[in-house]
Amino acid sequence: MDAYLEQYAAVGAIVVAGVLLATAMLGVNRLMRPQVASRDKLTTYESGVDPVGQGWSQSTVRYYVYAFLYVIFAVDAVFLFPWALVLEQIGHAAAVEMGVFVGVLAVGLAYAWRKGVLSWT
Amino acid sequence: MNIPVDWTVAGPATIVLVGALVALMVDAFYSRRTWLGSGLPASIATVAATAELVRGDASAYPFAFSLVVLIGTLFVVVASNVMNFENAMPPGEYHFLLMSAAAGALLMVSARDLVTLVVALELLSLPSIALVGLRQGDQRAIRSAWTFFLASVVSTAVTLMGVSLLYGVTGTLRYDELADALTVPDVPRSVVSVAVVLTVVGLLFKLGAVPFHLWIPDAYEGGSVMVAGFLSAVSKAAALGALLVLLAVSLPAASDSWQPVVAVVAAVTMTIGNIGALRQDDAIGLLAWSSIAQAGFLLAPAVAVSGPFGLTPAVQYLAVYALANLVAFAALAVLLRLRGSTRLDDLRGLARTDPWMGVPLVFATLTLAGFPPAVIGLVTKYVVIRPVVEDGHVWLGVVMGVNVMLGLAYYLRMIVTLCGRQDGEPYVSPSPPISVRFAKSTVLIGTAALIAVSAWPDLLLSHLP
Amino acid sequence: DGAGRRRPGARRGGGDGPVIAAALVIPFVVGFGLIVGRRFIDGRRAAWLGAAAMTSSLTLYAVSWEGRGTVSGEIDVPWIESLGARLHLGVTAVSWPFALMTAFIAILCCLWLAVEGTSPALVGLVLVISASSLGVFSSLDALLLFVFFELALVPMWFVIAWWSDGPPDVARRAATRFLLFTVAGSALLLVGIVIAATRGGSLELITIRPDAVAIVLITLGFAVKTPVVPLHTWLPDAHSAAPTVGSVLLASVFLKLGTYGLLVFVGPSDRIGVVAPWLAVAGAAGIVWSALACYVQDDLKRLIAYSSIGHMGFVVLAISTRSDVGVAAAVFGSIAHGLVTGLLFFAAGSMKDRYGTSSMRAIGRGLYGRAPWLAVTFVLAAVASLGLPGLAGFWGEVLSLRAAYEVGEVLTRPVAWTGLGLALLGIALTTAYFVRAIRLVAQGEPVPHEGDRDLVRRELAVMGALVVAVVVLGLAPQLLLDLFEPMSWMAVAR
Amino acid sequence: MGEVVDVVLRCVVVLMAFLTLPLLVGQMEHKAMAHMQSRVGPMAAGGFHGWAQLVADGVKFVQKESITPVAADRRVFELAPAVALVPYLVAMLAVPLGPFFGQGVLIGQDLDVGLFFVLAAMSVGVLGTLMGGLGSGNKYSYIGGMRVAAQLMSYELPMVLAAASVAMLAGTLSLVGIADAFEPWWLLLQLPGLVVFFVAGLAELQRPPFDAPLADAELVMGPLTEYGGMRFAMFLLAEYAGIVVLAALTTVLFLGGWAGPWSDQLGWAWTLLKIVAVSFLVIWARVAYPRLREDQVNVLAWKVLVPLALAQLTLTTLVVVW
Amino acid sequence: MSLLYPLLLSSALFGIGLYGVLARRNAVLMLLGVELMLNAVNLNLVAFDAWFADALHTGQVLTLFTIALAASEIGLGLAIVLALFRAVRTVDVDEVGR
Repeated sequence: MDAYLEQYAAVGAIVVAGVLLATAMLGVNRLMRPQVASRDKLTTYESGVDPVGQGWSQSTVRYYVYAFLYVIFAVDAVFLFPWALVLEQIGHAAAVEMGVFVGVLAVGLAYAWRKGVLSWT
Repeated sequence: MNIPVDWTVAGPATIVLVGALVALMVDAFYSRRTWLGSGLPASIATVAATAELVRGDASAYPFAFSLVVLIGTLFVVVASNVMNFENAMPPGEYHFLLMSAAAGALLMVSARDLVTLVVALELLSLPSIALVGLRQGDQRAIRSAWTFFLASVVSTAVTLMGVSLLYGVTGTLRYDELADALTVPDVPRSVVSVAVVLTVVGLLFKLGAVPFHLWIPDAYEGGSVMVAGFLSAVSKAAALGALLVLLAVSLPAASDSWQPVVAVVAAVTMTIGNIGALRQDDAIGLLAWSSIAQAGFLLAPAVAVSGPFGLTPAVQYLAVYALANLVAFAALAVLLRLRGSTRLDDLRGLARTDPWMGVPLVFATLTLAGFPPAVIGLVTKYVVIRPVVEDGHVWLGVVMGVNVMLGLAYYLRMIVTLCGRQDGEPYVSPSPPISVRFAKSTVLIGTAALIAVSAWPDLLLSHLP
Repeated sequence: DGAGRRRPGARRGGGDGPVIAAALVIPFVVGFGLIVGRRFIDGRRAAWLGAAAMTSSLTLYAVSWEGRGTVSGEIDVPWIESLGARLHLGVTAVSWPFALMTAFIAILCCLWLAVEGTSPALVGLVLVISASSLGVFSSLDALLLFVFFELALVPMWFVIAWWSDGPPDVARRAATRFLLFTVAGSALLLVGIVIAATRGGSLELITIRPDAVAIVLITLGFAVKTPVVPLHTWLPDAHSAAPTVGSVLLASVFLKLGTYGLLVFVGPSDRIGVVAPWLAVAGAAGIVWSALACYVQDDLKRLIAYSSIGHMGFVVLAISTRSDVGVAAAVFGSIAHGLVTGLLFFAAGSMKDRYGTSSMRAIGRGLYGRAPWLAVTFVLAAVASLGLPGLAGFWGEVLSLRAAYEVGEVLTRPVAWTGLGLALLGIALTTAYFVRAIRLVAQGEPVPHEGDRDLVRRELAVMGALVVAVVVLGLAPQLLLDLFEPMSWMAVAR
Repeated sequence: MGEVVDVVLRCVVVLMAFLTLPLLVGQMEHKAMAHMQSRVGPMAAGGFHGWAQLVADGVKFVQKESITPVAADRRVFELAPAVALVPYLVAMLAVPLGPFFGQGVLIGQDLDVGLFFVLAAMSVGVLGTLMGGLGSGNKYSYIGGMRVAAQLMSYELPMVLAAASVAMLAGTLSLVGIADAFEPWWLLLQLPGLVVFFVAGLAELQRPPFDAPLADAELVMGPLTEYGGMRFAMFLLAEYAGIVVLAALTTVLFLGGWAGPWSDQLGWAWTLLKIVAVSFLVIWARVAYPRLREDQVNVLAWKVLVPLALAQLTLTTLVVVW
Repeated sequence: MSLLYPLLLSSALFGIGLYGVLARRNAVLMLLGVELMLNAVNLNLVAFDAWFADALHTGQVLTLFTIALAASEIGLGLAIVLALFRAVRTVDVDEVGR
C-alpha cells in the first residue's frame, strides 16, 4: 500500500507546484500592474452598450439533453477500463459480456437518435 | 481464466432484458406507434423467461419469487393495453422500463451477493420511478415521481452505507461468506447491528414498510393504474424475496439485531397502512394504503424466517396477495378507462351493473381481506400468522389479528359499495376499444385462478415451496 | 398425525355417505342460485323453493343421527394438507340440536317470506346465512368452522341494510356496526385459532388446545357474537333495523354461533380458568343490565333484542362453570332461546306488518280484543321467554342456576354465587318487564286501529310450529337433555 | 532525503517543459498560420523571425491591470484561470518522453493508471473555462460556458472510448506500458480510434474548428470575454499546454510514442518530433476548416464519433480475443 | 494509515448529505445531498478495501457500481426536476408540493 502511495507523491508535488506557479504568475502581476480605478471598467461588457438585466439566464434544454446522455454514457465507460485490462486473460466470455454491455449502450443511443433527441431543434 | 455464468439465475433476467431492448427498438423503428407493437415483444419475452425459469433448476425460493415476478409482469404487460391510444404514454419507453424493472426484480430475488443485490435494487427502482412519472405533461405524475425518487435514492444510499459497513466488518459481500463471517465471536456487535439495520432499510423501502411508506400512495395515485399494479405486486415481490433470502441466508447470526426491528416495523406498517386506508374515498388510494398494510403482513413472517417454516409462509401470502392486487388494479384500470373515475361513489353497484368487472373486483377485495368465500385469502392469513405465533411473537400475532379486522373494515366497505345499489346512471364510455378486452381477459383469468385456489387451496399451497 | 387427530373411543360414523355434506350443499346451491337468478323467479316461488331446500336439509340432519356417543354423519377428507386442515364434518350431541334448530328456523323464515313481493335475493341470502350457520355447527375442523363463521356475515349485512323496513341510512349504519363488531371478534378468533392449532399441533376441534393467550382471544371473538356485556352494543340496533326474518335469524341462529363457539372451544379447554370468572360475572351482569334496559324500552323489537342479551347471559354463566350441568344448560338454553325469541320476533314482525311500527305505545292496548290469536301467541312467547315452568325457556334458566349453585370445576364459590345472585335478580326483573310489555300491548281497553287483522294462514303456520316446539320442549325437556344425561359431552370429549 | 530530491527534480523538469513547450507551439502557430495565409507573422520581437514574440507578450500581460467585473462571481471568476492551467501541468507529469540515451524512459512519474490520470486531468482543465463562463456574469460568457459544457460532455465519451480501445490492445493503463507494447500494424488497426481521439481532443480544447464557445463573431470571446491581463494569459497558456498534452497523448497512444530508429538512445527525440508534428496538425486544422455551428458540433460527436468509437472498440475486442 | 480517518470523513459526509436531502428545499441541492451520501459510501468501501488488501477488490468493484448507480440516479433525478420545472417553473420543493 505504501509503495502504491509513493507513486502519487510526485503527483502531490506537481499539484503543489502548479498552485505555486499560478500564485507566482498572479503575484508578479499584482506587483507590476497599474491600478486605475474606474466604475465603467467594472461593468459587464455588452458590446459597448450599457448592460441590460442580469448575466444569468435560463439556458435551453438542448444542452441538458447532452449532459444527460453524457452522464449515462461516460460513467458507464468507467467499466471499460478495468475490463480492457483483463480482457486477454478472461477471453471470449469477457468479450461477450462487454458486447452485451456496449450493445445496450448502442441500443440506447440508437433509440435516442431515432427519437430525435440528438437533433438540434 | 474462466468465469462461469450461472444461467439458471441469469437466464430469465437476460431474456427479459432482451425483450426490453427489442420492445424499445420495435417502438423506434416500427413507425406505427401502437401499444401492441412494443407490448408484443415484451409479452413474448416474459413468457420465454417463464419457460426458461421452469426449465432451469433454480432453487425453491428464488424460483417461487421469480415466478411471481414474471407472472405479475406478464399480467401487467397484457393489462396495460388498456392504455392504448393514450397519447401521453409512450409505449416503447413504457414497455422498456417495465421490462427493465422486471429484470431487476428477477435479479434481486436471485442475488447471492450484496453487489448484485444493490445493482438489482437500482435496476428495479429507477425504471419504476420513471414509470411513475412517464405520463407526459401530467403534473401530478411528475410530483409523485419526485417524491418516489427522493425516498428511493435516500434509502438506497442508506442501504449502501449498511452494505459498506458489512463489508468493513466481514471483508466479503457474498451471502454465504457473510453468514460465516458473522458467526465469528469477535465481530463488533454494535457495528454489525447498525450495518444490518441500514442494509435492510432499502429493502423495507421497496416493500413500502413504515416509515418508508409515504411514497406509496403518491406513486400509486400519481402514476397510471397498471404501474401501481406493478409496484404493488412485482416490486413488492422482489423486495420481499430479496429481504427474506438475505435475512435467512446471510444474517441469521445477527438475528437479534434485525428481528425486533422487523417485528416492530411489520406491526406498525400494517397498522398505519390500515388506518390510512380507512380514510380513502378512491379505490386506488384505498388499495395503495391497503398495500402498505399488506406489506406488514408480508414482513411479519420474516421474524421467523429461520424457523421451521422458512420463507414458505411469506411466499404463499405473497403469491395470493400479488394475484389479487393485480386483478384489482387491472379491473380499476379498465374502469378508469371506461368511466373516467375510480372513486368509490362512482363505482357503486358495479357488481350489479357490470358483473364481469364488478364480481372480480369484489372477489379480489375479499381475497385481500381474507374473507370467505375467498378462502385462499383467509388461509394465507392463517399461514402468515402461524409462524409468527410459533416463533413466540404472540403479541405480533395479536396485532396481526387486530389488523385483519381493521382491514376488513375498509375492504368490506368497498365490497358493500360495489354490491350496493347505484344512485344514478354511471358514465360509461360508449365504445370501449378492443384493447380493453385484453385487460378484461386478464382480470377474468386472474379471478378464475383466485377462485380455483379458493376452492382448492392445496393447488397453490402445496406447489409453492 | 392421523392417530392423534382421532378422538379416542370414537367410532367411525355409519356408512350413510356424505349426508351432512348434502345437507349443506343443497341450501348453498339453492341460495346462490336464487341470488344470481333473481330475475327469473318470483318471490313466492323462491320462498317455497327455499323452504323445500331447508326441509331436505333438516331431514338429512335428522336422519344422520347415530347416537350420542359418536360423531354422526362424519366426513373427513383432506382439504389443505399443508396446514393440516381437513374437510371434517359431522354432528355431535352438542352440535346436533343447534343444527336441527337452525334448519327448523330457516324453514320457518322461508315460509314467512312466501308472500307476494318478496325478493328472491332475500330468500337466497336467508338460505346462505342458514347454510353457513349449519356449516359452523357441523364443522369438526377449526379452520373450516371459521370459514363458515365468516361466510354468514356479509349476507347478513345485506339483509339488514337493504331489506330493513326502517329508514335506510339508520339500517345501513346498524348493519355496518354489526359487521364491524363481528369481524373484529372473528379476527381475534382467527389469531386464537392459529395459536391454539400451533400449540396443539392440529386443527381438529376435538383436540385443539388453546393456551392462555389463545383462550382469551377465542373467548373475546365469540363473546362479541354471543354477545356478552359489554360487547353487545351492536345488537339492539341490528335487531331493530333488520326485517323480521333478519331479526329471527340474528337472534335464533347468529347468537348461537357465539354460544356454540364458547361451548366447543372454551368449554372443554383446561385453560378455561383464565376466562371463566370474567365470563360468569359478565354473563350475570348482562342478565341484570339487559333487564333494566328492557324495562325502559318502548320499541318491541329492541326489547326482544335486549332480552336476548339476558338469555345469553344465562348461557354464558352456564358455560363458565364447566360442569356437566352447565353444558346441558347451555345447549338447552340456546335452543330454547332460539325457538322462543324466534317466536317473539315473528310476533313482533306480525305487529309491525300491521301497524307499521314496533313501538308498543303506537301499537296500542288491548290486542286481546283486536287480534286475539296474535295477542295469545305474543303472550305465550313472552311468558316462555321469562321462564315460565312448562315452557322451553324454563329449563335453560333453571339448569344454569343449578350449575352456578354447584359452582363447577373452575369458578370459586364467591364468583359463582355472585353470578347466581345476579341471575336471580335478573329473573325477577325479566318478569317485571315482560309483564309490563304484556300489559302495554295485550291487555287493557281495546283501541281499534285500521291495521287490526288477526293472523293469516302463513303466520299461523309459522308461529304455530314454533309454539308447538316451545311447548313440547317445555313439557318434555328430556328429549334434549337425554343427549347429555347421564353421560355429558364433557366426558365424551375427554 | 534522496527521494525528496528526486521528486523535486522531476517536478522542476516537468515545470520547465510546461513553460517552454507551449510557447514553442504558440510561436509555431503564429508563423505557420501566417505563412498559410500568405503573411509573414511576427518578425520584430527578438530579431530573427520574431522568435521572442510570445515572451514579449508575456511581459506585456504581466503589466496589465486586473479587472473583475462587479457582476461576476468574484471567487469563481478569479480562480478560473488557475483551474484551467494547473491540470495540464499535472497531466504532463504522467506523459512519457521515452528512452533518454539508454537511461530508461524519461517521464515525470510512471503511474500504473497513467492513461486514466491524464484523461481525468484534462477533463478538469475544461472546468476552468466553464467556471470562467458561468462566473463572469456576462451573457456572452454564459452562453459560451453552456457551449463549453455541452462540448465537454459530448466529446468526452468518444475520447474515452477511443483511449479504452488502445488500453485494451496493450492490456495496460500505464502510458509507458502502452507505448512499449506498440506494434506498427496498430497504426492501421487504430486509425479510426486515432481520428476520433484527435478530433475529440480538439473539441475538448475548443480549438478551431470546434471553437463555437469562443466564436468571436457571435460571442465576442465566449467565456473569456471579461478576462484581461494576466488571467487571460493564463487561459492562453492553458490552451497551448492543452495542445501539447493532447499531442503527447495522441503520440503515446496511437503513434507508438518513441517507436522509431535508435529509439533506445533517441526515443525522447522521436516523441518530441511526433508531438510537434501533431501540434502542427492542430494548427493546420485551425487554418483549414471553418468553425462548426453549435448544432453541428454536437451532432458530430453523437452521430459520428461515438458510433465510430464503439465500432473501434468492437474491432479491437475481436482482435484481442482472437 | 489508520482506518479511522476515512471512516470519520465518510460518516461526516454521509451525515451532511442526509441533512442536505432532508433539510434543503431546493431540488438540485437535494440531489447534491444524495451525491454526498453515495460518495461517503464509496469512501468507506475503498478504505475498507485497502485495509483488507482484498485480493478480489470487492470493495472497489462495488465502488465502481456505486459510481454508475449514482450517475444514473442523478440522471433520472435531473430529468424529473426538469419535467417538474417545465410543469411548475420552480425547483423549490415546497412550492412544488401540494
